[in-house]
Amino acid sequence: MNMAQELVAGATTAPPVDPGRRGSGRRRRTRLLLRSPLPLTAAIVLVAIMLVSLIAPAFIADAAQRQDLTQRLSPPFQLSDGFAFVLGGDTLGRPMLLQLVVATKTSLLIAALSVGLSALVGSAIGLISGYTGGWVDALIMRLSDIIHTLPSLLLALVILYVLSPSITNLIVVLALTRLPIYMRVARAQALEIRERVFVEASKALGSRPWRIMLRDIRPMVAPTVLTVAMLEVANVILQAAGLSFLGVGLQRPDVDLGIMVASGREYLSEAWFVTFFPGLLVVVIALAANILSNWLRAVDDPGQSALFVSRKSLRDEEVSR
Amino acid sequence: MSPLRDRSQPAPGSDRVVDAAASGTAPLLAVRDLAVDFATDRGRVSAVRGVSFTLQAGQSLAILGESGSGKSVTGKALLGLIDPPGRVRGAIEFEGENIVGWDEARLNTVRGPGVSMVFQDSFDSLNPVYSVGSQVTELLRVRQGLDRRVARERAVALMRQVGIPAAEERLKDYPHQFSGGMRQRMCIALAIALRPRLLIADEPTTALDVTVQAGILRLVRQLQRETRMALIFVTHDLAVARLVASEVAVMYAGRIVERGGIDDIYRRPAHPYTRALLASQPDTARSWSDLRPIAGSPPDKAGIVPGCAFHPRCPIATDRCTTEEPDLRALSADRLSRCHHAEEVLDAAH
Amino acid sequence: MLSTRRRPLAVAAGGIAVLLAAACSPGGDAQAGRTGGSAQTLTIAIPTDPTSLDPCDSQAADGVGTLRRNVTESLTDVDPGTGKVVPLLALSWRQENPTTWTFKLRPGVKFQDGTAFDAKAAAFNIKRTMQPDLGCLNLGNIPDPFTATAVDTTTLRVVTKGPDPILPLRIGWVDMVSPKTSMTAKTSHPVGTGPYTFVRRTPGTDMRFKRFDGYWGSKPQAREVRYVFRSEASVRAATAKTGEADIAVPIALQDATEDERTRSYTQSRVFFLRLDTDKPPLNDLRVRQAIGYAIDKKNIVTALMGRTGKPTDQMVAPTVNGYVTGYKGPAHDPAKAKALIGQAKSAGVDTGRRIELISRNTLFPGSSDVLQAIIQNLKDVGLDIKLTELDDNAYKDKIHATNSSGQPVSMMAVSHDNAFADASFSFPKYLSSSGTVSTIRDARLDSLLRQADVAAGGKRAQLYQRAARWAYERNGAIVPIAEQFSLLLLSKGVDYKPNGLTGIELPAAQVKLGR
Amino acid sequence: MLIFLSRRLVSSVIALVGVVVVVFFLGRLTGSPAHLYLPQGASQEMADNFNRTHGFNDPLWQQFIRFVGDVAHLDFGTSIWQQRPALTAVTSVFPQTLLLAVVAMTLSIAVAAVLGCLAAARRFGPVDKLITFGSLACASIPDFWFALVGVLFLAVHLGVVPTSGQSDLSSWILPVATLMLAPVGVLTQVVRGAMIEALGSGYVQSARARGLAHRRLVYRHALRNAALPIISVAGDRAAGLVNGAVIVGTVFAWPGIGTVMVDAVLNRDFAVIQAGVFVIGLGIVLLNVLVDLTYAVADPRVRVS
Repeated sequence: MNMAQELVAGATTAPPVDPGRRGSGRRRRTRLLLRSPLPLTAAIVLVAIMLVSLIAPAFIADAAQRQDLTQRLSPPFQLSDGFAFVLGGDTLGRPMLLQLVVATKTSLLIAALSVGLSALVGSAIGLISGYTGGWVDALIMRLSDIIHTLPSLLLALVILYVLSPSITNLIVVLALTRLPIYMRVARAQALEIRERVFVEASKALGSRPWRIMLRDIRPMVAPTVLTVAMLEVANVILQAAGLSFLGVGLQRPDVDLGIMVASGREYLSEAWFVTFFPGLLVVVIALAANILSNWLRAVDDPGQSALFVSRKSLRDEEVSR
Repeated sequence: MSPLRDRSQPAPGSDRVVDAAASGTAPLLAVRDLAVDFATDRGRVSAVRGVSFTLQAGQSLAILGESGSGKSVTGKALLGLIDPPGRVRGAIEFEGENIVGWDEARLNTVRGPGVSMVFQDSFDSLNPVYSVGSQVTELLRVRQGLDRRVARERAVALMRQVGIPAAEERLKDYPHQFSGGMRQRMCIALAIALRPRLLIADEPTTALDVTVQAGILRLVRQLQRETRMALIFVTHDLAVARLVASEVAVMYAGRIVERGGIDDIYRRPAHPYTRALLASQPDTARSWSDLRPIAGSPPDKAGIVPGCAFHPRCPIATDRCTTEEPDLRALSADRLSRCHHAEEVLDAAH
Repeated sequence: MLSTRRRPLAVAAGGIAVLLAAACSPGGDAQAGRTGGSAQTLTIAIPTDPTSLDPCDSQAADGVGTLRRNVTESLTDVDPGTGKVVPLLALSWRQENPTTWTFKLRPGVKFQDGTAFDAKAAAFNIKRTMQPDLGCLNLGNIPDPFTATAVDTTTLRVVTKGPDPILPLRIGWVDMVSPKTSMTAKTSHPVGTGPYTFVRRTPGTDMRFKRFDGYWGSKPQAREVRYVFRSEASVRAATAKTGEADIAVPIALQDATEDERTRSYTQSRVFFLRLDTDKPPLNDLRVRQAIGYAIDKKNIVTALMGRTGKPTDQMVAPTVNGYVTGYKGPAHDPAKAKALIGQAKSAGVDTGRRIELISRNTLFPGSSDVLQAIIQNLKDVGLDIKLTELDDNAYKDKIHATNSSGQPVSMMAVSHDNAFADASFSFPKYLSSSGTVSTIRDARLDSLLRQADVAAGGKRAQLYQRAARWAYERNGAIVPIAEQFSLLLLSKGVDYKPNGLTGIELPAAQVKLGR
Repeated sequence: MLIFLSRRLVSSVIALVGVVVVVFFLGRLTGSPAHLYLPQGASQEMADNFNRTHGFNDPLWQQFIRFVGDVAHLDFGTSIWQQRPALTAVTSVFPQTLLLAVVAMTLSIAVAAVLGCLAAARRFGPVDKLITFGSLACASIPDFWFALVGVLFLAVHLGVVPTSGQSDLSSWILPVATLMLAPVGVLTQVVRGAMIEALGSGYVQSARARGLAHRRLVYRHALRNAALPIISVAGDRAAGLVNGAVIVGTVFAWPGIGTVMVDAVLNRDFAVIQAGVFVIGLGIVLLNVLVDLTYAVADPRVRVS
């Protein structure tokens, strides 16, 4: 991380969240969400996609994988072959709609797990780094530099060729390449909070460092990390798609949106829908996640990027200025 | 008072009495029924609810109030600095022209040579990425068309005028290289660079050490006398106001609650709020027992109480105060108070 | 916030306009690279940068020939029409005795660096290619190295270890480079006797040849040949559609045009599965046979491979002498497959064990879909198959790891070509106990192959066909799926008739540029 | 400032060497690429020979020591695939990537600056919402997909740009647009946020109180301050451009580090992978120094501290 980023980290990547207002903040957010049409739509879309993709695959997994070569590349928007084929059939005559549902589940799962993993590990390392300081900090930050310096796609490419592609490896690789983000955010927050009085007080009372970290600092860092993680979901889905494109993503018959877009691309001119629908779904999910996380940042940091906050929902802070 | 009422008609108790009192020469500034409100997610919130006053050239007025009383908003409104979602109604007549509703370009003819402003936070008021010298010369070159050399000389002169030592060398320095007091002097230099006829100072000393405060206040007063500009000094500190202003308007919940000569009010407040304000300030309290914070919390702008806005915190509030909003009444030729019990308060001060 | 105003909008709009203008204005050398070029340049879009530029690696041409017949030539060549060996740098040859051959070389041939091509140079090249330290890929087609000596400037004597009736064909895999080339290190700047001189390769971008004026034969039309590397299949096809390239080769089925600009050609290539034979459940013949019955070749190949595939029951194409005319393999019969598996199961074979189906990403366009369809068939008869697609390196490691005990039971998807149409380039590797990629250990087969290897003509073909029949009927480790055809796309006005050799050599001289 | 920079430079280079070491061991995990470079049916003798020539059969620690020794004088070994020094193989194409990246980033910043300022000036209005939505959409599109649709539409159907390869100016349009996708999306948001903050700041307010024109406030006072986060995010995004270069290289066969690295991975050309990682890493380290310097130029507070 360079000096410039350190200076603006608070402003651009890691909006400070006032930890004291978490409880009331959640209620306030809900209230604000109900008033902001775009983020609300994004939230509804995301929740709907999540629900469908979590519940439905239990019933349709077999039907989704069932090949029927007579339905190969059958065009979309025709109900004659049943509702499952409303979005057409893929290159092996599997129903696109059902494939999409199953793929979405995998994509979301991969995104959630890898984001969760990197957020957990990254922020833990960042916390330790920031709290401990000194040479440990320097070492860990250089480590972060190492990972950050390497273009994530190349790193993933090299690793996946070594490990051979599988869902687990994919999750681990995606988590690894996103690690530095959380390390930095958590570290920056920990550095700041460390200086606050109550940690000093804790220290004076003889608490062990890990206790301080766990009990005092972690709850304050968590909201920021969560906000960043939300933004990362979109990135990870996109990155997984990129890896599928380069041929090191999932292995069929496992299917995620990335591999659908990637393998359908060969039929772009012949059967546009094979790559279009999964591509569209990636865009919709990423966009919804982006809008929501953007909005979350806006709510937590109103002066900065109050984006979808309507004029009406401007906060009264502005009034007293 | 409901926001609805604010919108539909001029607020009651507007300060026309003062207009009458000042109607000799044409005033430099005449504010009539100034109301400022903001749209929020909890509906419209009124920050200023019908403020009227006039100011003669060379006169100095302190606007006194707690944070949230609307005093800063009033100051900004005078410069046309209220943006959406804020809304300004009423009239602000500067040298006979109502500037409310003017567009930016037209306002810019007044800003600077007409009205200028010094803000509370000197660090925030100076652009951190330009040297102070370039900020002064930019202003002089853009607004007065001076060439580089003349602008520079004039900048040095200005800096000397506001008491910055080694002005010539410091031209190249950046805001963060200045101490708080020096920075505020720079802000003042910028504010007076175009020789404004009215200077609005919005708590210019609040962020400063007490020792530095005095210097700034002396400077402001001295400049005001030398240049014969009018001064509106926004503050929450009556003692500070006394050093620079001859008149004072006390604001509470978006309205002027008391107005008069500063020494007069300092000695004999005619509103319970003013009295409480005086008692809460260490340097005006006569003994430890006098020094006490004002009970209760400042009014919530979103929900103004019926009757006198101050009544929930007022020690002498009566039933009448909870239902009927008092007008700003003239107690004497130069004394106004918005209290049903103004006379009692006044008498109690003796 | 400041109230809104026109000015920033105007400035912004102006900015966008400038950007667009900058992006759209044509450059100084506009159009220079647009078309494949004037009549002077032949541009061919191929998938990848050749792994090696040493002519002794030319067999690994990754499905498209570049150097052979353009930069380098060999002593002999094959007539793609008749499959007969024809003279190239050698004018004639004679078998002196079962292990000795004499080649009469073409006089007056010069390498592009000016060195004369003579018997010494030819001997140098044979020695170079046989050199184990060099690790030439073409050695894959020369199982038993032979030696050569120059008798005089135009006479070359070649001695083989054992009798090799197809030596004149086999020697075609020795591409002749200038004797100035290093004997111990592979070259990345090949110098041959062909009609084009290698100019340069820009890794990842393109490779250029220019016409060699000292060529012994007739001058080809194109003054320059440029190969551009387009790994994305649809983009590769698009280059020929837009005329940026004169030929895009190969192209995927879905990118083919309906007109005669799309041409198909065979590489005598067959797609088959190679099964493990040493691990359950594939160590049981019934299970292996069941796989043959389970796969609905006809349906899968027709639907997914279209004109690029034809169901086949044999592991070589009809052009190859080991092809058994009229042979019919197991027809699609899932019931029979289930029955066979049932028998195996009741005989104690663990038929439920998961079998890995190993393939590589670039096996052929759309291979992933075909394999998934095959897996579906196999699942339907009760086998548990998992697809693993590897990159070339890992795939090659796996295909060489035959019957290794540490590996899970697997079958490999193989796409095997035999452009020279002799079964000896296919069968020994895949069917004999000593075959480098063979999972079969069968003494009868070994002996048949050994006999065939030293036989010639009709006898050779007959022996190979017996071996093939034996392997298909008695062993079942090879499950043929489809004979493959490749497609290439010509740009408007370009003419080229692909043939059985296109996969390893695409002589620029055979391409007619209309412009 | 100089001490800070040099210390950062030194530690970054140490980190970089660490990266190369990690990549070294990672590469060795895949084993020898003998089968890739040797004929089908190569004898064990040939494989041993190959391994001996390329040093793959020495104990790992010996390979490593030799490797470290070579890297110490910037010798990354010879590319098995290209048969030339690995560092040359990388440095010969790196400028291409650099040029593409610089063009894409410059345009991204310009577009983002225009759009972001526009959105900030029209905060909450329909223009703002459109720009914000559009920029978020930009950041949500898979780049390879965009690239392929671009080829199909602009090159094949309309024929206004070539499908692939590097030729005249029009061949730059699609690769540059593909690379710009994500940075424009993110930077527009950053510019907008930074401009809103800057325009709402005290110094703009006080400059406005002195009657300076709106244009001057936006372009002289606010933009210069807003440039700080833009610079740092743009610097951060530059590393991501290499990812984009891989995609652009694959789809458009654009010459550069992307294709060379992918080919090197596919060909198990460890020397090139290591050299590539080193050069890319070094490039990013230098870029960070450049960002720091730019930051110092833009912000006097950094310069002094």
